[in-house]
Parts: sequence; structure tokens; C-alpha cells
Amino acid sequence: MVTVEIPADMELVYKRPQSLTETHTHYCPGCTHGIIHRLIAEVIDELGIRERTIGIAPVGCSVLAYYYFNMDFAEAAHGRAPAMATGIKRVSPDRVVFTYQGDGDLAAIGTAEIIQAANRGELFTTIFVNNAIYGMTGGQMAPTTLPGQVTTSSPTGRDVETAGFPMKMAELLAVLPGAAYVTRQAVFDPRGIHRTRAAIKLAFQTQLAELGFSLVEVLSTCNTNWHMGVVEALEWAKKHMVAYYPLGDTKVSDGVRALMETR
Amino acid sequence: MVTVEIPADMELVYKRPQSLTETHTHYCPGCTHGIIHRLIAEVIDELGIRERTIGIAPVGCSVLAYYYFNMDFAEAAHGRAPAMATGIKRVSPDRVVFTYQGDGDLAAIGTAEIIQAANRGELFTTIFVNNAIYGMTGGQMAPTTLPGQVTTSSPTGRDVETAGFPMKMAELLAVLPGAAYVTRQAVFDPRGIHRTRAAIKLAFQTQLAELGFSLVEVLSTCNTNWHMGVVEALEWAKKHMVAYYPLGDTKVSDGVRALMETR
Amino acid sequence: MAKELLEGNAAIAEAAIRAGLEAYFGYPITPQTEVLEHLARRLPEEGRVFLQAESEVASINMVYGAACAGARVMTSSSSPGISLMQEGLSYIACSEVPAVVINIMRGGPGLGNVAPSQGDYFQAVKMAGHGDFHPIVLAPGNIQEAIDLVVLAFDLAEKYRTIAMVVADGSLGQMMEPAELPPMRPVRPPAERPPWALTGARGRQPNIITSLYLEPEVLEEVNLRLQAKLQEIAANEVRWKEYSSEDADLLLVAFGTVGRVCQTAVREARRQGLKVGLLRPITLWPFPSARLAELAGQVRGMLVVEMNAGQMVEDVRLAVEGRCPVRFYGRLGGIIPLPDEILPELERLDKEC
Amino acid sequence: MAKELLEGNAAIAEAAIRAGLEAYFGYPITPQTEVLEHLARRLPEEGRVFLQAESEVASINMVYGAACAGARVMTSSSSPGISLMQEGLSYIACSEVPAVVINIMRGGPGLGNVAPSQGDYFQAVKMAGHGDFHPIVLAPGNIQEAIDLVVLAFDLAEKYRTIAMVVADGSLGQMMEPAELPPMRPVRPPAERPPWALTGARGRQPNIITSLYLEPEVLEEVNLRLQAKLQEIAANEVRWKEYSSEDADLLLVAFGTVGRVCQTAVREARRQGLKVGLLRPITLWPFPSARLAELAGQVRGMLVVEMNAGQMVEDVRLAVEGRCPVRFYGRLGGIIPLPDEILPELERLDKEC
Amino acid sequence: MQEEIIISGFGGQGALFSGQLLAFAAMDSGFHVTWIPSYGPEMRGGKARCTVVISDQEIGSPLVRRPSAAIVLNIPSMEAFEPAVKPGGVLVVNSSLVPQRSERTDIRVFHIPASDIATELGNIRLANVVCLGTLVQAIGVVPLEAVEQALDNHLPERHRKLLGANKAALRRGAALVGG
Amino acid sequence: MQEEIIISGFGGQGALFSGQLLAFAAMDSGFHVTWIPSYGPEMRGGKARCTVVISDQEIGSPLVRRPSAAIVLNIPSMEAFEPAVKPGGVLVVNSSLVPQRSERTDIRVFHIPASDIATELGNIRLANVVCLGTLVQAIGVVPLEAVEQALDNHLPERHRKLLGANKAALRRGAALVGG
Amino acid sequence: MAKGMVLIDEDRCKGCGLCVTVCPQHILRLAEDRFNTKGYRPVEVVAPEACTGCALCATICPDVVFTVYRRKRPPQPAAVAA
Amino acid sequence: MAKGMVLIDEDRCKGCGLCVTVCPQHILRLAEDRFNTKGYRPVEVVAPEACTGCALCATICPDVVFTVYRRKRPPQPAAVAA
Ligand SMILES: Cc1ncc(C[n+]2csc(CCOP(=O)(O)OP(=O)(O)O)c2C)c(N)n1
Ligand SMILES: Cc1ncc(C[n+]2csc(CCOP(=O)(O)OP(=O)(O)O)c2C)c(N)n1
Ligand code: SF4
Ligand code: SF4
Ligand code: SF4
Ligand code: SF4
Ligand code: SF4
Ligand code: SF4
Ligand SMILES: [Mg+2]
Ligand SMILES: [Mg+2]
Repeated sequence: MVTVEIPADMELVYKRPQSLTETHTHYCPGCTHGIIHRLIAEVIDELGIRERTIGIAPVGCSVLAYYYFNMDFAEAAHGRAPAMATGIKRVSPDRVVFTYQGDGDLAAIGTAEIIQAANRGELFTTIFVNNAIYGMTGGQMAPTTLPGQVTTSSPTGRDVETAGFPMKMAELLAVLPGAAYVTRQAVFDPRGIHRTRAAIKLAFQTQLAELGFSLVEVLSTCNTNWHMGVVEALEWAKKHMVAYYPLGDTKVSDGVRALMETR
Repeated sequence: MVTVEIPADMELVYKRPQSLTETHTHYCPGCTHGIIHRLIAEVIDELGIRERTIGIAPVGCSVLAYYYFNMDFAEAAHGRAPAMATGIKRVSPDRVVFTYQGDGDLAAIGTAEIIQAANRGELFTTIFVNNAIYGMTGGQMAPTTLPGQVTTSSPTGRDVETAGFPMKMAELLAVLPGAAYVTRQAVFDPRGIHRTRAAIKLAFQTQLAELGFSLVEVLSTCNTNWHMGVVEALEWAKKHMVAYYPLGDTKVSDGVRALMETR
Repeated sequence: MAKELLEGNAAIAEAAIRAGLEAYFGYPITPQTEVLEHLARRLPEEGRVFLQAESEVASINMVYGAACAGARVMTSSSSPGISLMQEGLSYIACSEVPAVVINIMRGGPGLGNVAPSQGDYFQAVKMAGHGDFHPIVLAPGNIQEAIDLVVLAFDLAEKYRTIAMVVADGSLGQMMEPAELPPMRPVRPPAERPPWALTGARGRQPNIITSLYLEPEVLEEVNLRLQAKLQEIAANEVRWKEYSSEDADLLLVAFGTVGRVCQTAVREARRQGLKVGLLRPITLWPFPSARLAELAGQVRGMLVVEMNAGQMVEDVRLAVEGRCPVRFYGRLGGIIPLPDEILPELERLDKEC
Repeated sequence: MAKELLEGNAAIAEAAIRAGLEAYFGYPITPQTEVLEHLARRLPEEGRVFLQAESEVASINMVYGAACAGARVMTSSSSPGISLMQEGLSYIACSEVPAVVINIMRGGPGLGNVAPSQGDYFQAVKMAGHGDFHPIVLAPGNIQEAIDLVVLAFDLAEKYRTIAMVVADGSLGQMMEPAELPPMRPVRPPAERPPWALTGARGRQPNIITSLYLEPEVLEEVNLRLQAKLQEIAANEVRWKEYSSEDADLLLVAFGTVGRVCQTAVREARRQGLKVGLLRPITLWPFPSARLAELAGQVRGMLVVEMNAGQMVEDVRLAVEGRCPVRFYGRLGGIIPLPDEILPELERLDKEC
Repeated sequence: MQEEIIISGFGGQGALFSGQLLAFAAMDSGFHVTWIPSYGPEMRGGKARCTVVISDQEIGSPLVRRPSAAIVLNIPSMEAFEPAVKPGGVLVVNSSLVPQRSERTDIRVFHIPASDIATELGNIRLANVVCLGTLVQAIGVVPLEAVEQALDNHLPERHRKLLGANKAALRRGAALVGG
Repeated sequence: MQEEIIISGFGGQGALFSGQLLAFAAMDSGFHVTWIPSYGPEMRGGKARCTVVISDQEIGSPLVRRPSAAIVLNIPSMEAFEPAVKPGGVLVVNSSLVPQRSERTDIRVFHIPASDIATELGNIRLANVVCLGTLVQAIGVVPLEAVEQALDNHLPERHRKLLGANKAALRRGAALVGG
Repeated sequence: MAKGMVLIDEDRCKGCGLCVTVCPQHILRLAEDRFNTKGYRPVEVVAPEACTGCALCATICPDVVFTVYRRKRPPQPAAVAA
Repeated sequence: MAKGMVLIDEDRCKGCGLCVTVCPQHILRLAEDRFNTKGYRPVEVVAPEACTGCALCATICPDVVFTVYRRKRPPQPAAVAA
């Protein structure tokens, strides 16, 4: 073991959040799931709610999230995390509940569950990782796959004539009165990462203040199934994903606005 | 049998459409399902497409619609009519396909199916009968039940805190690019009925012109489960439903607008 | 408490409340909607959770969530709705959280009709969705038993951390008969939720509830543990009732509504001089196989009567293993076989065995 | 056509195309995603319909729709996805439209893992969702058979207007072996769709496809018709393979991947002087019960080997009815039992029977 | 002792409710009892009937094909149950709505103009209660007072004002049974 | 005749592909053959192995616990399969990555510096093909030419330019088997 | 002479009364003296001569009870194109 | 004297290179001579003295490899309130 002397006049500006376990993740090198995990953990640390937070992992590449977050966790059936979260939150209203879901999970098989939970204004938070593909099953088309994007199930590129246009979930969910805070962010560079962190924090605060349902859509990459280099994937995403999926808040309820202003 | 002499100078201005069978319906007296059936049948007659139209009945009070429409019909599983319609239309692109769905069917259990079909721009037409209640099962709360409305599953009135606000499906579906024509109409008086008919016609024309998905939300009554008189139900609906659910088009694609202009 | 004239569905719902039900998630479907409606009224009165879900898929996953949080939770539905819950049931089975599910069966397949049926016997006893699992399946024959078995379902579900399913049909759900409700149990306070529950990792290691085990060796171990639990249940929880079986040389086997119809058939057959007995399984899983095997040595033949095309009869045959003839009589489509149809079958059995 | 080295999942997909598949609706899930991916590429090439559905619930209902329209249609999935299809399957069963479903089973229950398993035997053979129905269930033991059975599945589904399900596991799906694809059948033109199909009521009375029959008497009749059809299938379509069974005095019974593993076990056992035979059911429903009953008179004992906790063994016991001992050996969680585990079990059977 | 009573009419005639009254009365009188409805397949309206079994021992089948007593409130019910009543049993016919007369001699038949009597009592919907009075009196298992008690306890709030009329209807029906 | 070969390494070492080459060669040589992969439970990377069974009769189990021959491309594979090879069998070890040596005397062991040879041939990823050459030569069931033929037919388009190098690797591996 | 005329398919009528409320001529009412085969009090025309053939009754009737006729307009002199 | 300092949890590193692209000081690179226990080429600091402790590396690293320190600012004379 190497012990490193930290000079006395150095102060800690970044350390592993307590809300993450020590376990190494199984994610591919450069996968943005890791960044998003970290941001959530940082926010939970900052809000001091780790010991009363219950997370729900989806089926998708982040299916093992429960090994990485240092808190109570459940693993949902594919797409059903919002229903499970509803069940948990309704019987444990003083706990903080969040779901972590991919785009196949949330925007395909789980469409009904997320829309209805949002509409009911369920008091949990959803972190929605949009990487425009089904990562875990090896790169099939997701509801969010961009027009023309090649995947294993759209081998000649997504054909909007037969598969429809990519779904803008943040815009769709914003229509529902039960949704108090809905935003879209991206973790393609440090600035975006900082903003995403702030958004995640606001989402959890929305929950803590019982203002309604909150969701942060995070544009992400999947270099492996996009068949790109890590940096190339970020560049591609910045160029193409952000063009289709505009960043920013799609829904800020009055309550949330008040919250924003008091910060 | 009574034979009636029709004076020679009388011309027929209204007769039973050919697209309805002779079968008497099982609907309660004054139930607006009957009006909507008739309008669909009239439009199909007018467009001359009866012999190439395939309808899909939902699970709901209109589950037996296949006995009343004089054309090929299937009975779908609860909420899955859009998936079934997708299956039919994809393998029979030159046929006209429509689903007839209630609010429990379309806006609760079938949320995912209708949203995804609309998003893919499936080339079928949906007639969505919003009567703010589960009629067939005896009057439980629907996703569209109004705030405070008493039903057997919201015995003290719909509580928006726990059940959320009623879902405005026409507005929600309008967000999706695949939806070419989405409108909300009401059959509470002859004027509304005429407008609804025109909307249904435009919806079928949208399909015929292959412009995308089309949906007509029809505000309706369920005097039986609202525990009101027939006329009272219409009055209540005109006052309360229309206030919450604004009438009119929520989505008219460019193609549909062109269609409207050429009419 | 004195007996009251209770309707089956309402009795089931109220029994659940008395048993300490904390939360109900469900979706309307005939012929069980009265369960939901009763709870819609009563649970908020009691300050507990009632939520009408958007579908049965959502219901069962809400149940899954609430169960993970350690709450006493239940859903109810009828055949098509239960089919939609199969994936969720499989997750619950593997995750070993307790859940109570009521299936008031109706005529099938497909949309079928809302008349009484026992067509989901196989679905209930052979599996919880995909994978190897048997929920505990309880089949009341009358309303008092329905009440008692609902209470038992919660206790068994929690004791074994498993799914306890109560199956009945619309005739039990809609009939009325005098019965006594149990006293109201206090609701378990959230602070006393079980140690494995997801309650927030305060001062302890995080709890994880999952059904994912990537390594086959590990998943095999999980499965062996599940199987051991099932064996324990099979050893301890078999329940059935016998009527006039001591001296019987012909045996009727029937459950639920048909079971009680067969009680009448036994009486009438005895009046005609046939020494008929009846075994009415109360737990469909675990099944009273050992007792049936024993009786196979005593009787000349068995007649299994069901409201389906012959499902439980397979379990009877498995128990009997050819030691006596096992005949079947069934009605389909929502028709309840009546004593006057069963008697001729008994006479035939009497002659042929 | 000459044999090619084919991967199981791709072979299944291509066989479906050769059999005249007009439309595929499916949702990705390991270990069958290659079926979907192959079809995603090939069907559009052939000008046919490929659609990735939003879920398995949607997939099966799209299949239901396309089948109602009279098209040759198929979906594929793996265990949790098949659980989600249970309601739709029940509707299809009652509506009597032909549909082909592939289940490449994985370890369960719940999310389990993606390793090979036979945990869904009961789910496949005992029912299609709720109500009384058995799909035809075909279990290939190798890739050539997978190809042939996929083609057969379409033919049987159409002949009997029923569900034909092909069940295999991920090891068959991912292995390669030489096999021959059938010639490409011409796709049936839309104009030649069956007379019952929903094609538009041009010059004929409307066709109605439903599974709703409100009157119990009518639903009973529908069910009796379904049961008669099932009996016809049971009488005509039982398929199995035997290996060294002529002189066997011990019999292995196993299906699919385990069936072929047992072929090796038979060889090795014979090398050790045990007169072991093997019966490998190819149709799991209808089950080769009659032949097993016959063999029960010949052999001293049977050993059923499965990748589950013991499911098909029940059908073997039902067939044998106690006429010879039936033992079980199983591995769980995605582990394939190998010949060297099966041999000691055979030796034990030899000693004890 | 076991009585198996079917009460049959169309929806809205109160067949189900009068069966429940009988069931309450039987329960309060210390009997085992079951009440089971059966609706027609029609979603609304259509036939409505119930079976009440009253016994001094545990009740097996709550349904019977051949009742020991029946009330028929309309023509289809008459057609279905007139032939079904067990020999020695009782049949009460609302003759206001059912013109045909039973020819059976092996049962006791009461043709009573129940709807007319009910109209007379101020509410045509009391016809079922009139018939119930006749039936209860005829089979004699449950005292009429027990049914009155059941009315006291279970008449829905919104019909409370008709309590007196209900009791009168019951008594009028009962009075039609000759000593 | 039946040969059961396991080729094992970690993801990316080409274990699966060289097994397929062998399978193609065996098929073209008229044998029954099965190829079956097994991945580790890890989603990405991790172990990758396949089993190839070559037989002159119908093949039962496509999986074996004790292969008649094995190629081990990394240390965990060595640990797993060195003891497993059947007596009389063949073990090919990529000694560039696996330092330990097999002590077994009942099998034929080839410790070959496959990665080094591959690097020498211009691409370290050819190590698996070097090992395959050794194995094919050692077991002698399939002619080396059949494997070359398989390379000709099945080397993926994007690796086409490495065809020559692949063949060279194969031959280099084969040459290591002493007469 | 009546401008319009309606035929009533009486046995379809469920007596809901909707047509009664919309008829601008107020000439429809529910029969007070009889039931149809369904058991409902069917609609009837009180003053057929007042019917204008406007078809509003048919427009609202959920049960397609009405067939409506209207007197042809007498051939009008063709308007002169402007 | 360096303004900042990073600790590297080397075995967590997957060598994705993201930190390398964002470090404003260009002092990070992937090791060319070795692998970590995961088999990746881990990140290393080329010129520790140039580190500003800006933590951008930690911000983007998906695998939480970095711990970052920054030199405390010497106590500044308190600003006079305006
Ligand atoms: C019911 C069911 N259907 C399908 C699957 C297979 N499956 C696992 S993950 C996944 C999609 C994952 O994609 P996404 O949600 O976008 O997450 P990502 O892996 O991209 O993070 C699918 C289809 C499953 N496990 N269960
Ligand atoms: C899977 C499933 N769940 C529930 C039901 C029961 N069910 C039948 S109709 C219906 C709701 C009908 O309401 P709606 O769609 O609004 O139609 P309406 O009757 O009001 O016209 C429900 C819940 C069912 N048949 N299947
Ligand atoms: S497959 Fe894609 S989403 Fe999954 S871990 Fe790898 S990079 Fe991330
Ligand atoms: S219950 Fe309501 S929706 Fe159904 S037929 Fe009656 S009025 Fe119409
Ligand atoms: S056509 Fe017009 S005027 Fe004539 S009855 Fe109908 S609504 Fe009245
Ligand atoms: S609207 Fe139609 S059904 Fe209603 S009363 Fe008039 S004619 Fe009869
Ligand atoms: S803290 Fe800033 S300067 Fe230092 S290594 Fe990280 S990115 Fe570079
Ligand atoms: S970003 Fe993290 S994982 Fe990637 S190279 Fe840098 S330290 Fe390693
Ligand atoms: Mg994704
Ligand atoms: Mg409705």
C-alpha cells in the first residue's frame, strides 16, 4: 500500500461520494452511466439523505446499479421501475425514492408506467439515461435512436417511415400536470456535467418538497454499441443528439420555480 | 308489417348507414356510444370504404361493437387495440383500419400501445371515446375522470393528490411527430355531432392519404354510471367535461392542413 | 364477533383489512371489482393506501415495490389480469418478498366471459410466470373459509417470504352467506418492517432486492434455496377437508365452489346407497397428494370434478399413480356442475370400478 | 442445398423466412436477440414486414392482429418476455388464429440470467395464459431440427389454427452446427389469405374474430370445440425420437439440449454395460405419453433429466402411472447437466430398480 | 330440513333484494343460508335471479337446478322454473305479469296479482315483496316477523320511507296463503 | 472417432473465432461438428471460450467437462483446463501469456510462445491462430489445408488483408509439432 | 303539407328522450300508453305535419331509430351568374 | 509549488481517456508501459506540479478514479463591506 502525504495546506476538493460503494463498475470504458451514477451519489451526499433513500435499478446496462450505490436498492422488471417506485413511495412517504432507467426501459416497454406515474404526480425522482440505443442487449434500436442511426435492429439506419421519429420524453412528460420538474441535460463535457448535477439536485429537492414528479433526462453515450471511440462518441452525441434533443427544462412548476429562486 | 307510403316529392335525407348492421345495441338508453358508432358508419359509407375497412373493438362497453358494424372486425385485448391495428395494417397496407377505444382502454392500460403507435405514425385511425369513467365494469375512476368526480373507486371524489389530474390524451398525443391529425370533439348536441362527424371523416381521410396516425377524441357520457338522467348527463358533460377538455384540433400536420384546404 | 351475511368479494377485501393490509394496488375487472371497490372505500377510511393502477402489469409491480419496502400488500384480479401479472409474479418469487394475490377466476380463454370458472388452476399451481416456482395457492369453498384463508395468506406469505394466491370464482365472489370477520389486527408500524426490507440504510449495510444472478452457479444456489423453501411449505402447509371419507369406497375430489357442490352430491349419493366421500383440497399448492395416495388404497375409484377441461385431475393422478381409477367430469365456459350431473357420473364410476 | 455451419438463432430466423413468414413483431431480449436481428436485416430485404415492438405485450398483440388479417406471422422472445405474452396468447388461443412463438428460455425465475434453461416447460405445455388451452410445443434438439420444426410450426399453426411454440434454450440459440435450410417458399399473396381472415368484407358477410362469449353455454361450446381440436392434435401430432431403446432396460427421458446430452450419456452407459435407452420428446405438447406408457412395461426404471427443478417429469409420471420407478435429475440456474453427472444417476437407477 | 328457493325476474324487479331479505331472515332465525345471484350475460337489464338455500346443516351447493320453491316475476322465469320446482314444492307466480297458469298438481301454486297489489299499496316495485310474503308464509320455515326484521335492518337508506309499505306488501302476500 | 476441443481465453483473444475456423474445417472434411460458445456472466470483456466437438457420428452433448484437446490463451484458462484434458489428449498453451508449465505426462503438452510469434508475424492478435495450427497438427483429425480453406472462406471482410498473415500463423503453429 | 317526414323504427327506440329535447318543432314525445318489445316507451310524432325534415332527431338518436325525408325544393329558376 | 494535486485510484481506471481530453493543463496521459489489474492502461499525471486542482478530470471520469486537492488560498484580508 502506498501512503500519500497530503500537504497540510491542501484541501480536499473532490473525493468519492459516500453514496457510492467501493465496487468497480462493469460499464465499458468511457461509458457515461458511470458519470451519472456519480452525480446522483454526490447529490444524495450533499442533501444528506443517503440513509433514507431507496433506489431502483432498471433492466439495461445499469441493471447492477445496486452494487454501486451505497443505499437500499431494488431491481425492477424491465420498464416497471416507476410502478415499483410508486409502490415503495406510497408505503414509505418519508423516504426518498428514485428510479434509474434507460431509454429502452423508460421510453419503450415502460411507456405506460412512466407516463402514469408522472401524471399521478408520484413523489419520486427519475433519472432517465438516454443513450439512443439498447446497450445491454447489444445495440438494438431504441425509441430514442436518431433518424438514420444504424443499429443491429435498424441495419440500414432508423427509418422514420416505419419506426417513427425518436421520442422526446422530456417534452412528452412535461405535458402532464403531475410532473413538477422535467429537464433534459447532457454529460458530454464538464459544463454539461455540472448542469446535470444541478438538475439532479433540483429533482431530488422537488421530491423532498413534495412538489410532484421529477425527471432528469440525461443524454448519454454508448460508445460500444455506437461502434465509436470514447471521445468520438461524445463528439457525435454533442453534435447529433443535442441537435435533436434540445437541452434545458421542459417543465418547471410554480413550486419548483419558487424552489429555484430560494437556492 | 306496416308499409309506409313515401310521397314522391320527398327525398331521403337520413337513413341508417349501410356500415351498421341491423342488430340492436346493448347500450343503455341515451348512451353516446350509439351516436359515435353511427357517425363512423356514416363516414365509412360516404368514403365508400366499407368493404376494405377492418375495425377493432376494445374491452369496454363497446366490446360488442363488432355486432353493430357491418364490416370485418376483431376484438382486442384490453388496451391493446393499437398493437392489434398495427399488426393488421402492416400486413394489409391497402386496407383501412380503425380502433374504437374507451378511456380506460386507451388512457390507462393501453397507454404504451397508443403512444407508441401514434409515435410510429401508424396509418390507422383511432376513435377514442372519453366518458370519464369505466363504463363496462360498473363505474370506476378512469384516467379521465374529472377532479372531485365520484366513482365507485373514488367514492369521495377523484383526489388529484393521490390519483393525479385527468389525462388530456389529445394534447399528449399531439406532441408526437407521427400523429398527423388529433382532435377533440363532443357529441353533446347536434352541432357537436356534426363537427365530430367531420373530424372522423378527416381522420379517415388522413389515413387514406397515408399522412400519419389520426385520432378523434370524442367526449361522451355515461349516464348510467354517472347516475344521471340522459339529458342531465349531457348538460353536466357540456358544462364540466368541456371546461376541462377543450374542444378542437390539437394536431394538424401540414399534410392534413392541405387535405382540409382541398375539401 | 357475530356472523353477518357477507358478500364474498367484500368479505375477502374486509378480511384483508383485518389482517393488517397496508396497501392495495389493483385494476378493475369483473368479477372481482367489488374487492377493489370495497378497498377504495375502506382503506382511505383507515388511513391506509389504496391506489387504482393503470393496469395489472403496473399493479403487480407496485405490489412488488411495496412488498420490497416491507409493507403488507395485496392485489386482486381475474383471469386475463392475472395473465398480465406473470412476469411480475416471477420477479416476486425470485426476490422472496411476501405478496398476496387474489384471482377470482372467470371463463376463458381470452376475454371469455365473467361467469365462474376454474380454468386457471394450472396457471396458479404450476408456476409464477417463467422459471421454477409454485406460489402457495389457497382455494376457499365458502365465505368463512375465504375470510380465514385471506388472513392465512398474509401470514404464510410473510412466514415464507413468498406469493400466496387465493383463487376462487365469481360465484363465491358474489354469493352471500353468514360468516364472521376476524378482529382488526393493528397495522404494523413502518418502524417495525422486516430487517430485509428496503427502508433506508440507516445504521446498517444496504439491503438489495433483486432477481438477477448472472453466474449460473449462483442462480442455481438461489434456486436450490427456493426449492428447499417450497419443500418446507409442502411439508408443513398442506390443507384439505374430507367429508364422509372414513368408510367411502368412491371418492370425489373437487375444490372451491365445485367442492361445496360435491358436498351435496355426497349426501345425495349416500341417500342412494353409494358410499361416496369427498376430499376438498384447500391448498392447491401444496397439494394433498400424500392423503390422496393413502385414499387410493381405500377407495375403488375417484371422480375429480372441476369447472375446466381437467387440470387438477392431473395432480390427483400424479398422487394416485395408477393405484385406482381416476375419472374426470368437468363443465366449461362458466357453468357450475350441479349435483344432478355428478350423481350419474358417480353411478358410472360405481359400476365400472 | 448443401449443409452450412449455422448458428441456432439465425437458423431459426432464416427457416421462418423460408417457411413464408410475412411479418415479425418482436422485442430484444437475450439470448434470442439474434433471431430479431437476423429478421431485421432479412425481412426488409425480402420486402416483408419487420417491426420492433415497444414491448412483448405489444409484440404478441401485433402478432394477434396480423394473424387475424391472415398473414403468416411470428414473434420470439425469452422467458420474462413470454410471461408478458400470456394474456395475448390466451386471446389467440380462443380466437383460433395461427401464430408461431419462439421461446429461447433462460435462467429464472425473475430476471434470472441469460444462461440456458428449461424452466418454462410448465408455462409452455400447460397453458396459453389463463383458461384451458395447450399450444403445440416443439422442442428441437439440434439446429437441423430447429429449422425443420420452425417450418413445421407454421404448418401446424395454420392447419389447426392454433399457437405453435418452439422452445429451446440459449445454448441451442448460440451454438453452430452444420445444417441445411429448406428452399424458399413463395410468400402467400394477400389475395389468397384464408376465408376466415379479416381482409375487408368485400362481397361476403363480415368476418368477426373475438374471444368473448358472454353466454356460458356458448363459451362452453367454444371450449368443447377447442378441446376437440386439442384431442385431434394429440392424436395426430405426437413426435419423439428414440435412441437404443429397443433392448433398453433403463430409459432416459430428456428434451432439447439435455436430450442431446443424454445421447452421449446413453453411449457412455452402454460402454459401461448398462442397457440404457433414450426417449427424446420432440412435441412437449402433445406429449408422447402412450409410447412412454408402453416403454414403462419394458424398462426397469426411467430417469428424467431436465434443466429445471422437475417439470416434464410430471408428464412422464402421468404417462407411466406407477408402472416403473421414475427418477429425476436436474440442474438449475442455467447449468447444462453433462454426461458425467448423468452416468452416476443411471448407475444408481440400475442398482435401485 | 333444506329449502332451495329461486326468485327470478328481470333486472329492476327486485328479485335479488327479496332473496337477500329472505337470507337475512333465515340467518337471524338460526339457519345456515346461502344467497347467490345470477345475472344474464347482457351488460345491462336482462334477467336477474337468485337462489337462496336455507338449511339446518352446512350447505353444499348454493345452486340448484330443481328448487323446492320459486317466485317467478315475469314470463321467461315462469317458463324456466314452473317445470323445475320439486314435487311437493311451492311456486309463487306474479299473475299480474304472467298470464299463463301452472297446471301442476304435485306442487302448491299461488297465482297472485302481485303488481296490482303493489300498485294498490302505492308502488309497483313492491310486487317482489308481496310474492316474498306469500312464499315465506307458504314454506313456513322462516317466521314472517324475521323478514320484517330484515326489512327494518336492511332496507337501503334511500328506500327507508317505503318501510311501512314494504311491510304491508309482505303481509298482504302472506295473507294470500290459505290456512 | 470423436475429438472434443476447448479453446479458452479472454474476450478479444479470438478464442471463439478460431473455434469456428476449426468447425468449418471439420465440416468441410466431412465430419459431424458442433461449436458452442460460453461467455462469462460479465456483460463486456471477461472470459470467452468455446467447445468444438468433431465426430464421425451424430454428436450428442456439444459440451464436455473433460476435453480431448484444449488451447489455453490466458492464466485462468490454464488453471481451468490443464487438469481437465483427458489422458492421451493434447494441450496447447500460449506460453507468452501463461508462465506456468504443465507437469502432466499423460497428455501431450505444447507450450508455445504464440503471442510472441504473432507479434513477430506483425499482429499480436494472431496468437490464437498460431495455437490453432499447433492443435490441428497435433490432433491430426482435420488437415491443415481445410483450416486454410476455412480462412479463405470465412475471414471477415475487415480482416481480409490479414489473410496471408493468418495462414502464416497457422503454419508456424503447426510447424511446432515435432514429427 | 308537411315539409318533412320521419319514419320511426319503434323497436329500436330506448326511450332515452334525446330526440325529444332537440326537435326544433317540439313534435316528438315518448309514448305514455305503451311499451315497445324492448320494454321502453318509444318515441312518437305528435304533429307530423309540423316536421321540417331537419333531421336533428336522427342526428342525436343513439339508436338510429329515424329515417328522415324532406320535401324536394321546387326547381328554382337558375340564378344568373354574376 | 503545485496549486493542486490528484490521487489516482489506478485500478479503477479503464483507460477511457476522457480525463486526458479535459485536463486544461494537459498533464494527464494513459500509461504506455503498463496495464492495471483490470488490463487497462491507466491514467497517469505527467507533470504533477502543473496541476491546478481544477477537478475537471474528476468531473468527467466515469469511474471515480480521482481524488482532488487544492491549495488553500492564503487568508485574504477581509473585504471591507461596501
Ligand atoms: C421483459 C423483458 N424484455 C426484454 C428484456 C431484455 N432487455 C434487457 S435490457 C434491454 C434494453 C436496455 O436498453 P436501455 O433501457 O436503453 O438501457 P441501456 O442498456 O441502453 O442503458 C432489454 C430489451 C428483458 N430483460 N425483459
Ligand atoms: C386485462 C383486463 N383488465 C381489466 C379488464 C376489465 N375491464 C373491462 S372493460 C374495462 C374498462 C372499460 O372502460 P373504458 O375503456 O373507459 O370503456 P367504457 O366502458 O367506459 O366505454 C375494464 C377495466 C379486462 N377485461 N381485461
Ligand atoms: S454497452 Fe453502452 S451503455 Fe452499456 S456499459 Fe457499454 S457503453 Fe455503457
Ligand atoms: S354503462 Fe355507460 S358507457 Fe356503458 S352503455 Fe351504459 S351509458 Fe353507455
Ligand atoms: S326531422 Fe326535425 S322537425 Fe322532424 S321530427 Fe326530426 S327533429 Fe323534429
Ligand atoms: S333519441 Fe332515439 S332512442 Fe332516444 S327516444 Fe329518441 S328515438 Fe328513441
Ligand atoms: S485537477 Fe485539473 S489540472 Fe489537475 S489533473 Fe485534474 S484536470 Fe488536470
Ligand atoms: S476518465 Fe477515469 S477511467 Fe477514464 S482514463 Fe481517466 S481516470 Fe481512467
Ligand atoms: Mg439505452
Ligand atoms: Mg370509459
